Amino acid sequence: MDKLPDSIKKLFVSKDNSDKTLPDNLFVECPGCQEIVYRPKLEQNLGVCPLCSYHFRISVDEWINFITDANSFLPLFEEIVSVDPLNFPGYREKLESLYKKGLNEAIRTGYARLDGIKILMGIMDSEFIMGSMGSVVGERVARLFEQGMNENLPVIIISRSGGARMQEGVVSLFQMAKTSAAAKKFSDSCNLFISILTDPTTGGVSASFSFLGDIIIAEPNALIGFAGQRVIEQTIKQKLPEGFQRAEFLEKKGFVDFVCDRRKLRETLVKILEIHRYRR
Amino acid sequence: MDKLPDSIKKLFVSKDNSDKTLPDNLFVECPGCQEIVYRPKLEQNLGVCPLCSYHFRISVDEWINFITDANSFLPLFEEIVSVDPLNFPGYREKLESLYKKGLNEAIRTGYARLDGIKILMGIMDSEFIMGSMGSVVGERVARLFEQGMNENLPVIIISRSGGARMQEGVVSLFQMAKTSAAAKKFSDSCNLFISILTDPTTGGVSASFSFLGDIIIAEPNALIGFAGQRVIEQTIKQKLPEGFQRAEFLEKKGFVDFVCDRRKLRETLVKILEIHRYRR
Amino acid sequence: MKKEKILKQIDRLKSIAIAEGIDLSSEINKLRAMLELESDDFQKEKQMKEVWEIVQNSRKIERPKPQDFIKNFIEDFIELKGDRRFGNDNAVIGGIGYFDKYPVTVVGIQKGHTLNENIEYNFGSPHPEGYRKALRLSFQAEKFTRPILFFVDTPGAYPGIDSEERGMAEAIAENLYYLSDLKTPIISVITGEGGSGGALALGVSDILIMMQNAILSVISPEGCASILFKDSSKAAEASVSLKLTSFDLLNLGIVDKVIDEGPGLEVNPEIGYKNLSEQILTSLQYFTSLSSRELVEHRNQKIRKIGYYKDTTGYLKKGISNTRNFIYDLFKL
Amino acid sequence: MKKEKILKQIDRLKSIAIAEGIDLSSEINKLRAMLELESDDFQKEKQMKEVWEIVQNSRKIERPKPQDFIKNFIEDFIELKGDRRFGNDNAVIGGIGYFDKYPVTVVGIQKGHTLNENIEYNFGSPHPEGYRKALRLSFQAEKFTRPILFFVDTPGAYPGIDSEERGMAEAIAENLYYLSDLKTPIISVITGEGGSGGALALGVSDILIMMQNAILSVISPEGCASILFKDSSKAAEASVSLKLTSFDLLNLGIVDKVIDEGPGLEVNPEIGYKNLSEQILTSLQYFTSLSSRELVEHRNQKIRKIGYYKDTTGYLKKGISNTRNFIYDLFKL
Ligand SMILES: [Zn+2]
Ligand SMILES: [Zn+2]
Repeated sequence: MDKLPDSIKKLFVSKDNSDKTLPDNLFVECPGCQEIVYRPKLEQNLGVCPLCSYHFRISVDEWINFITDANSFLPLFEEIVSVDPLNFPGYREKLESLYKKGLNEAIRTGYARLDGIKILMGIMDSEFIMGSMGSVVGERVARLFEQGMNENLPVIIISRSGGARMQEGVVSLFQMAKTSAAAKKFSDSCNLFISILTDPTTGGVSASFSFLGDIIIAEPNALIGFAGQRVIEQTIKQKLPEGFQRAEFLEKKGFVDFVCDRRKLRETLVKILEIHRYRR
Repeated sequence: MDKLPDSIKKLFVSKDNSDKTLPDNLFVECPGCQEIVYRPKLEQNLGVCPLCSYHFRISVDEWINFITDANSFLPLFEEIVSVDPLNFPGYREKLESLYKKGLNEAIRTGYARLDGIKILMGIMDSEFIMGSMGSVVGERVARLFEQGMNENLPVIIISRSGGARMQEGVVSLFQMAKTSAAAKKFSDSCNLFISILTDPTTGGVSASFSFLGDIIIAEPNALIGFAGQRVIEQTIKQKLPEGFQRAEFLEKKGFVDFVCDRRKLRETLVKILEIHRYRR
Repeated sequence: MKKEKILKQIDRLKSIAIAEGIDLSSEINKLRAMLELESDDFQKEKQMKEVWEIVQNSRKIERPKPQDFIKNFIEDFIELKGDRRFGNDNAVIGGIGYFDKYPVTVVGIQKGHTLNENIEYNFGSPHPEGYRKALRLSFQAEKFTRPILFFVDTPGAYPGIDSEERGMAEAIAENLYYLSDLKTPIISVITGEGGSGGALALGVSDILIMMQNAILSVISPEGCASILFKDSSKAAEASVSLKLTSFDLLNLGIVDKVIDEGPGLEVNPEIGYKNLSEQILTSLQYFTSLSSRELVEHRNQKIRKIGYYKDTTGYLKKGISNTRNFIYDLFKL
Repeated sequence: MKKEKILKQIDRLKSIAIAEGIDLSSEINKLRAMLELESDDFQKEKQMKEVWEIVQNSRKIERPKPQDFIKNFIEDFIELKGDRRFGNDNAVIGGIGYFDKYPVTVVGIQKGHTLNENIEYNFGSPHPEGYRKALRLSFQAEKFTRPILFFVDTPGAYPGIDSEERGMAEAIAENLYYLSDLKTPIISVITGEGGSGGALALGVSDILIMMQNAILSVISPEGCASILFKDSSKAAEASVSLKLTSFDLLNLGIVDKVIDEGPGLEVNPEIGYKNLSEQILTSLQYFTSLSSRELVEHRNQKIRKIGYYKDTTGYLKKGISNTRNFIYDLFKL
């Protein structure tokens, strides 16, 4: 990188691009291998570095494009929007500015098709207050399960969240109970819930519906856990070991069914859906 | 001990009294504190050393006397006796000599009362081929559960066994499945199974009905586990840690509900039975 | 007091206006506006002090801990240990016994009254095996249709390497999942500190009771302050925003009953014990009278309806799927 | 051959008797008795060699292991890992896929073909988390009413400190307990070494199939010999007594089907694969046609009736409860 002329350097994102989503520049420096990657190539590759397989965080729209059949995504529950039940400092302003940016809450839910198979899908959006779960996320997830139960459709949720939404206080804490209870009822209808954990899935989301999948798939190197790393370090007063709370660590510890490369995810999901007889 | 005259020493059991049951001599050396204990006093104390609370192994009759209401034990299934399905070397002779001694298989089963509460009870007998489970033990335990299910009675089993009975080969192995399946059906009838683990409970008995109690109680210092200590030492080629596979170890590891002093066992069982509404 | 100074100033201006016959009304109105502002701050300050005192009280080492409630309420208590998977968590105590004449299963989080006790109980922070023990005993209670009492007082689930290794997230999630559908009455009492998911894992219930001076929060005030104000010493300020007191949560529809503590549990627990005991008894009488189907339906409806959001359906034309701009506009209304 | 020597001796005595006209019949009879004895020994020796060869074959590193059966039989196999409690056991492989047109859940015990593989798979000896993974996947199969295939080849559950710490006994017991009542078809195949409780934990099934040269034993022949003869080198002798071959177990009513391996799986697996595949297909067709109630009842009856004992009721007078002397007398009959 340092060898490049300044005029080209400007094209790259800065190293402290902390949210790690696909940047808009034409060239990208890969946090995995530090090599320079041509952005259209990266997109062709589903946001996975062609050199080292580093998985970039991708947006909700990219998830929809990469995973579902073209034009198959039909949004549901977008009419449910956030309010500010606690009158929490700055929350209302934050919501307004996010809506202004065209974002629609920390999860998008809807119908979709995978290789023709009809499913219900939820994709969390970490751009929306770190993908935190407030009343709207809780309500949408619960409705997604209920819809799945009523229509005998499988549910696939791609999680990416910092946890419960502080700004809604205990109301948001109880969304954990609400989504988990909905997952239980859905499960009792003998339908399939595939939970996909992406970078990062922590706190109240990991400790509720995300870990209640019949099948739990994690993206390579995704950070997954309950407590935040800084909190753990402050508590135990020591550095965390290499790879701690990463997808591969969780696979070894028995908490995810497998780690799946994003480029294989679609075909894997289709296979799983077929084995569960959802192709009709 | 060494200070005693030889004439008195003869009254004591030898140190290598390996089965550790209450000896017939008038004085006993306690393996726990190495002190000399007067036998009638030990019996009054339910086979527990009054000085150090060491729990001696006691016989089936002693268990019946110590635990159940006087004259309340009514044997069941004693008509079921062993055969030698594999024509296994020495098995037939061994059985004959044990029957000659007046023993009746490695478990005794029957009705009993505890403070008036009617129960079904099984007490394993380690004097009978190390309390091993062959077809007869399997059959009696299965029938005990079935009887409990049919009459809505609680089942209490005091385990003490080296495991499956080698001399009946795979037939004895499948008694594990038979007793576990019976425990499942019994449990589905919503009746209570209290499993009491005494020294030693290992192998095929620990890996079947013994660990399937609603409530699992262990006697202090009892050896409880799946694999034998010699086998483990040979496999891992190191000495086992102090207290390994002992009752307190299992309590710490989360596998028994509590360790109970034999002198408190009866009242504890009565309390548990009452909480489960078996006093009518 | 700034407020009193302003009041004096207003009085002074009034008397001048009367004495000298001049119109000082605009000056007086300015001062009145200042006064109002000052009063808000004053109220805020007062509220902050009150809330922060509740937070501190809820954590007091003298305050009765769940194990004390168990000792006081449960007759013939028999402790049952272990998760039958990995270990016995000393931070969680569970067992069976009688509440009044009802056989019950009880699970509490233990917190110490001394440093040694706190070390033994890990300061009331359970590991995953603690929650799995609670769930094991809950299933046992279900089998024998025995009501369950949860007593909760915890700063939260323990954030350690071992906790994560053994799946804290999964453990809490499973509790929420199975408790929502458990076919026996569940009564949950927040007795002191209700710390986030670690408290919620024992909070899924038919009736959620809070002691008057207990708190329940999505995040500790200190944690919130360090995120919100980048300054954990502003915890008192954060504690107001979080709406973590029993009365806040009653108003928000999350807590079903608040128990009058009288002088405060940490001062004299007797009144609090008595009031709670009566509430538990009434609840046991009511919930044991329901069929398991009614019970689970009631519990699910209770959980299902928690949440504050706006349903903008009325404003939307049918067939419009991308509602982003609508939503933004509506939000401003 | 001693036997032939005796035969020659008999012939010699016969010719002497005829030639010399003397009665040697008592000598000849003695020799005949010796011959008969010799023949028994000969047969025994032969049988021992055969059984011991089966034991050794069942363990051969070239013999297909459960993972090979899965590779051969299961289309679109997707591996699912972990027990969701403690870890993922490499000795146990599980997942979903198709057998013919049937979606199935498959669990096998992995054994290595090389030392490195064996180290990775812990020589096919599972830890408790391996059995808990198998049970987790079995519950999942039940939820989706998907038949289960178990492929078993293990020297036994791993006897280590960690295994005991995490409750090996409890883990095996729970498998036996829940599998007995699982409401979906279970087909279990012993492909190689069926080592004791560690094999049985995946052996509770609607049909227990054994490959012709597989073994299933309550204890390893070596372990048995060291107890029985205080000499583990006498394992060959012990292996006969244990009745551990597929045909012994078919005769004993424990195994439901024995699969012809043709030249032996370790030589050429194709015939064995083909025969097993047909048997599995037939079994799937049959068991998926049963209702879950019929299925569980059939499985329970199958397990329930295993056991050899004498019911002496007929000999007893009613009201006599202490049967000890009776039993002793009866046993001698
Ligand atoms: Zn790269
Ligand atoms: Zn002693």
